[in-house]
Amino acid sequence: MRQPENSAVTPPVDPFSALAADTSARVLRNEWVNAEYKLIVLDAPGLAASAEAGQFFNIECPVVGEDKPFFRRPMSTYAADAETGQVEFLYKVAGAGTRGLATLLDGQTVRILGPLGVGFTLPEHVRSIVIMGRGVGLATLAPLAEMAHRRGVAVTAVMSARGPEQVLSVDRFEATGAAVEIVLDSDGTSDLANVEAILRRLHAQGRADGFYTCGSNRLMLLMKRLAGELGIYGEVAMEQQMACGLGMCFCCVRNFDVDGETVSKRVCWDGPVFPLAEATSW
Amino acid sequence: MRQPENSAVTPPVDPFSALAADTSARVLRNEWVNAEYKLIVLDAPGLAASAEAGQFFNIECPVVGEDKPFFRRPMSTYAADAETGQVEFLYKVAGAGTRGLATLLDGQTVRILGPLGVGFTLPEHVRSIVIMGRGVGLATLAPLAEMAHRRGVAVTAVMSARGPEQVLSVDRFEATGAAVEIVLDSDGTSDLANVEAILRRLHAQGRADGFYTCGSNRLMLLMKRLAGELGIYGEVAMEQQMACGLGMCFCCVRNFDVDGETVSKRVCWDGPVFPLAEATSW
Amino acid sequence: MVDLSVDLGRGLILANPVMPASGTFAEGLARVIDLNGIGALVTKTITEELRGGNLTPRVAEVSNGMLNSIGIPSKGITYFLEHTLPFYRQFTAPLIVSISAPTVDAFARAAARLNVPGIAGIEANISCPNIEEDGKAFAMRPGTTEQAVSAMREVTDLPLWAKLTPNTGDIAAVARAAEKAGADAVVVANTILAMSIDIETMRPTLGNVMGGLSGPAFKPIALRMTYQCARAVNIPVIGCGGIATANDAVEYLLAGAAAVQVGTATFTRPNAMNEVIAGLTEYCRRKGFNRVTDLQAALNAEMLIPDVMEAAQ
Amino acid sequence: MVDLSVDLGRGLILANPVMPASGTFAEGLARVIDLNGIGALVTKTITEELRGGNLTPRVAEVSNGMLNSIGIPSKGITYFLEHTLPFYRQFTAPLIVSISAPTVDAFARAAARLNVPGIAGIEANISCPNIEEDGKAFAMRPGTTEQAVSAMREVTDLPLWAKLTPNTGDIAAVARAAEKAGADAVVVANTILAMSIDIETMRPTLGNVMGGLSGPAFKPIALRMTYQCARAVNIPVIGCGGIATANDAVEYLLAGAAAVQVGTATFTRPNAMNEVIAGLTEYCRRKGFNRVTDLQAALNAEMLIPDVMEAAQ
Ligand SMILES: Cc1cc2nc3c(=O)[nH]c(=O)nc-3n(C[C@H](O)[C@H](O)[C@H](O)COP(=O)(O)OP(=O)(O)OC[C@H]3O[C@@H](n4cnc5c(N)ncnc54)[C@H](O)[C@@H]3O)c2cc1C
Ligand SMILES: Cc1cc2nc3c(=O)[nH]c(=O)nc-3n(C[C@H](O)[C@H](O)[C@H](O)COP(=O)(O)OP(=O)(O)OC[C@H]3O[C@@H](n4cnc5c(N)ncnc54)[C@H](O)[C@@H]3O)c2cc1C
Ligand SMILES: Cc1cc2nc3c(=O)[nH]c(=O)nc-3n(C[C@H](O)[C@H](O)[C@H](O)COP(=O)(O)O)c2cc1C
Ligand SMILES: Cc1cc2nc3c(=O)[nH]c(=O)nc-3n(C[C@H](O)[C@H](O)[C@H](O)COP(=O)(O)O)c2cc1C
Ligand code: FES
Ligand code: FES
Repeated sequence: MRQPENSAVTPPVDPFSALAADTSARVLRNEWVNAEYKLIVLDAPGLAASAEAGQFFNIECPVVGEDKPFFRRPMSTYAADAETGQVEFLYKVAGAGTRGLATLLDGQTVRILGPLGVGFTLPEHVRSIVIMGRGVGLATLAPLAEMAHRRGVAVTAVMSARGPEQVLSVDRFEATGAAVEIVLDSDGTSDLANVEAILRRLHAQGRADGFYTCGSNRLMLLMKRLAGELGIYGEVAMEQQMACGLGMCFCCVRNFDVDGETVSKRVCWDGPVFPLAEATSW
Repeated sequence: MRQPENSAVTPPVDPFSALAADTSARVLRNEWVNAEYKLIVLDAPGLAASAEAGQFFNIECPVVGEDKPFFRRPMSTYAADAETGQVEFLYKVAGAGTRGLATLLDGQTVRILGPLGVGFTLPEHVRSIVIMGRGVGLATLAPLAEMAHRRGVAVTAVMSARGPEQVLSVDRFEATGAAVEIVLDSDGTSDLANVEAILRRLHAQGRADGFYTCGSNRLMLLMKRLAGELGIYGEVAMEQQMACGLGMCFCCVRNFDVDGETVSKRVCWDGPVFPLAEATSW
Repeated sequence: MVDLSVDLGRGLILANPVMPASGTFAEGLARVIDLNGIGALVTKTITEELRGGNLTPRVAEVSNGMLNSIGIPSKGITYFLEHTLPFYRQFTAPLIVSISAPTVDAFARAAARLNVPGIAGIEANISCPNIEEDGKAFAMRPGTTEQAVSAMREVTDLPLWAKLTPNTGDIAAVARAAEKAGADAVVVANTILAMSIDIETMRPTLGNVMGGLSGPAFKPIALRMTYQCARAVNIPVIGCGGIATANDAVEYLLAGAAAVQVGTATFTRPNAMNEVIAGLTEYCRRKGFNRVTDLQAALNAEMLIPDVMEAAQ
Repeated sequence: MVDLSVDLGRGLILANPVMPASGTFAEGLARVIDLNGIGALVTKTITEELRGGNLTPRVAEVSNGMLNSIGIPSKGITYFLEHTLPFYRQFTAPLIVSISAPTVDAFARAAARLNVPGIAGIEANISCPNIEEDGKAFAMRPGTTEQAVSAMREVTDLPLWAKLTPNTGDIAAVARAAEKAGADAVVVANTILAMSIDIETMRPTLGNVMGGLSGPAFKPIALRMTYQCARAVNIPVIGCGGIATANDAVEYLLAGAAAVQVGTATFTRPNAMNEVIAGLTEYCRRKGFNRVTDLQAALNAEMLIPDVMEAAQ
């Protein structure tokens, strides 16, 4: 029954090996890429640098003046290179936490917990994918384009933004050989009807046997509808407020539609990448 | 009876004039004077610079890393010059607050509330005083020597310390023309019997019609006993933990002996300088 | 122009909803700020009899807050009327006198003595031990609250506020008891009992072992209690606990408070009350409220679900 | 060598006095730290039936702490025994399963189902609403506490802990009721009900309006309650609330706790429990304690005065 006796001082049977680490990372660069976004490059060797596309980190943001972030802030891996030991995040300076993050100077350290969560997958049958994102969602998707490239999967990136200044990481996508299509609010090309036409065209051209999206509820719903109609495999990277990032606190739940049933899942643990077919509006 | 009607929107009758201010002071210098003490020189014009000997300030110490002082920290005026607008504090780096204070760099600002409390007095009949202090108590007493000098009152300073390095502000005392006697633990001269002998000698020489002390309970008790025996007027500057510094919270009370009765007084409001005759051991 | 005035009942109208919390304010503040700018003045609690207060140390710092075990040192009501009251008569802001007593009768006796010019209202600090009930504070239970407030109500026509303790399992019930007994307002809340230990000396940091927590750390608890009380009673609720900025005060007003008290913040920023008043005006202007009283009904309640005591678990 | 082991009664001996607080720990932590170093493992509260949990947002930041209104999403005991328990069987640290139920009988039914290998003890989260008593939490009152604990005691020989709520006026009385009913230990305490409001959206920050405060801001309150309970009962008290560092844990042990739980701190520092364990050893060594249990009697009590509920005012 209960086993208090043997429960005390026995040493661990297997030596412990971690899958994620709370790394004290050193800032190499922390620069503005446009008026709202900064790119931070960290020296974070070990497990951190093994992060895969779609995985994220939970970042301890510094206390600065009246900004006293208590929780860590989740951020997608913008780049991780196991060889150089470098990890990068592209982030929008929004509230207390990201304002604090933005103050970090070269040489300072920051604790990053990760890699966390389930990243993107490229099933065998998928040979040519469409990656569609908006805003900071593009940061999450850039490593996917590189992963696809390494696996010989063709990529078309449909990048949505308010105006030309808000289109992030075109170069990252182009460097992988991805075909890039930019749609903007400023010239009306980002409207749903036009985007739908683009997606249907790509599908007709045989360039869309996978849909991947992040950063916009509207675009996600569009892709989900088309994926359903056209029988395309799809994945979406989700956001939700987080505390632990490790599946422990259950604060980051969202509802998913699993075979017609509404199921609550933890974005940090079951995701942040989910089957597009299961996603519901947020 | 009650007067709710007229209590609302009437403008103040007299224009308000403050007696103390919460000054945002600019750091001019913040330097180590020995291994434990720092001197901070502030640009703090206005009321702050009018502080008199024995008055103090309540200082907002910065939050630095794990050091998160919630209360302000009381510090005696080490110097205040209404003409230059400069205010100085000599402080021992001890706990969270003073460690924070010690990190302030030239050009940064710090809020100092003051001048606060009741300072030293030199009654008419007092023509020749003995100032005896130990440790940081000497910081509190230095401005008294200058005040005495301005009033033509002769000063003998008996300065007690562990060793020669801990004797603070000898130059300040000497610049006023005070006779300085140094007693040390390291050579045994600071022991009570010897100090008592010095005080009796000074009295016999007519150099002690006032006793002033700060910084040591032991020395205070000695002076109090001799003052009683020899009929000498005396004052002591006291310390006690403070929150408001303005007589509002009643945390800084000590017991005093007023005509044989034990009376509780607020150190920040009724003092920090008290008649030696009323002081009790702390 | 934003109208900051608030009506706290029985004819007591304040120019603005900001006042000091009892025990965190005294004559000394007049050396630093203009007291006429404040909505009302609230004295440290006084008692009929002379009292000494607790052992030192009486305060300690904790994470984003403080503990105090000042107790209620008091020179008695006679001294107050003769020596302290005249000082406050020079100010236009109405004076609220905080009183405390160890028995129901003593509360009534104390209240009766305050029917004098210059006193605009009474705040009954019923968060103090009731010696007739094992030393439990009056405000820990509805019954003893009702007794104490009723007894005072019988002897005074002054505005009468009951200051509640957070050290109770059901503060809304206590607020309802105070209302029923004739209180014109409830003040929510006094400090919550807490403790800290110096691990070097291995002693409690307070001479009294335990003491009351106040300051920002306490705010979410007192705000919750303010919200619960505002929904439970029809008299004004005066919110108190951890208010240091105008934003904090706005939270309380949105939670349903009619006015607020600023306590501990004045120790660390003597100008805190004035900053709160200025910031409130600015907030109302920015959000388009013409009257500060409009905030009381502005909480976006569309998804409010029934008030469950244990929402937390 | 400092002996960190603690005896929590009924044969349950932990290698060290540090464990996670329920709801702040799950399988995920094993990805980051070695769970075998921890004194015990405590699960998120489970219920017999399936439950969904509360609306989002479920957490909010406050000054030096957090609010949560997670609720108790649960896949049920059957799922737990089949899918979760096997995971924990790989660790040597004893597993404590936290359970909750809406009625006394349901508590007993749940407890009875845990007499299975791999479960070393039960923590009864009685800080949850009792649907037979107006939704008031069992642990708000001694009577309902005694009923729930007695019912569980009858059906299990496992170590049985009662986790108390701070949302009560007299936690020492509740702890005594738990002891009387046969609890082997009390855990002090669950989160305290609190609230915050987003002044821009003018909405409560939590979907559930109110939620529980935890983290450093809560520490002085939970420490006081731990001290009160430790003086009131003879069974071990497990301290919980705002522990983030070894120094915090030392405060609890000096206040009389036999062991401690680390909650919120693990969210911001996943290695917090290990740091607490290492720091405890170091503190004992520095202060000359051979056994961590010696801390329980080390509070310098020479000036301790009687325990007054309202020491604060
Ligand atoms: C898995 C994941 C990956 C993300 N990757 C990126 C990224 O690569 N770049 C980027 O700029 N942003 C990313 N975000 C969003 C980012 O976490 C928020 O912008 C950030 O938390 C805002 O914090 P703040 O202090 O600036 O804002 P505040 O408004 O002060 O935050 C208050 C609270 O709300 C939470 N919060 C606010 N906005 C969001 C949001 N959009 N998602 C989740 N929590 C939020 C904060 O974490 C905090 O708990 C990601 C979110 C998730 C969940
Ligand atoms: C009127 C007055 C004048 C003073 N003048 C000077 C001075 O000129 N130079 C100087 O170095 N020190 C002076 N002190 C003492 C100084 O206030 C303390 O050294 C300082 O508060 C310690 O703070 P800390 O954060 O370093 O220590 P901590 O130990 O972290 O302080 C913890 C708490 O205890 C209080 N405290 C600790 N020591 C003292 C003390 N000796 N007196 C009062 N409160 C204390 C702190 O203010 C704080 O509230 C004076 C004290 C008073 C009351
Ligand atoms: C030092 C101190 C003394 C206090 N004295 C009293 C008192 O005499 N009477 C009273 O009703 N409340 C007293 N209080 C409680 C405050 O009025 C207030 O209710 C509490 O501090 C919460 O508000 P705050 O967080 O803004 O300080 C005192 C609080 C402090 C910090
Ligand atoms: C997100 C979260 C979820 C919690 N869930 C539970 C729970 O399911 N059961 C329980 O008994 N306590 C629960 N608690 C309370 C904690 O176990 C603990 O009592 C409380 O958080 C105080 O400790 P801390 O300040 O160290 O977090 C939860 C706390 C948090 C923050
Ligand atoms: S953030 Fe804690 S469970 Fe997802
Ligand atoms: S420090 Fe507040 S009364 Fe002296």
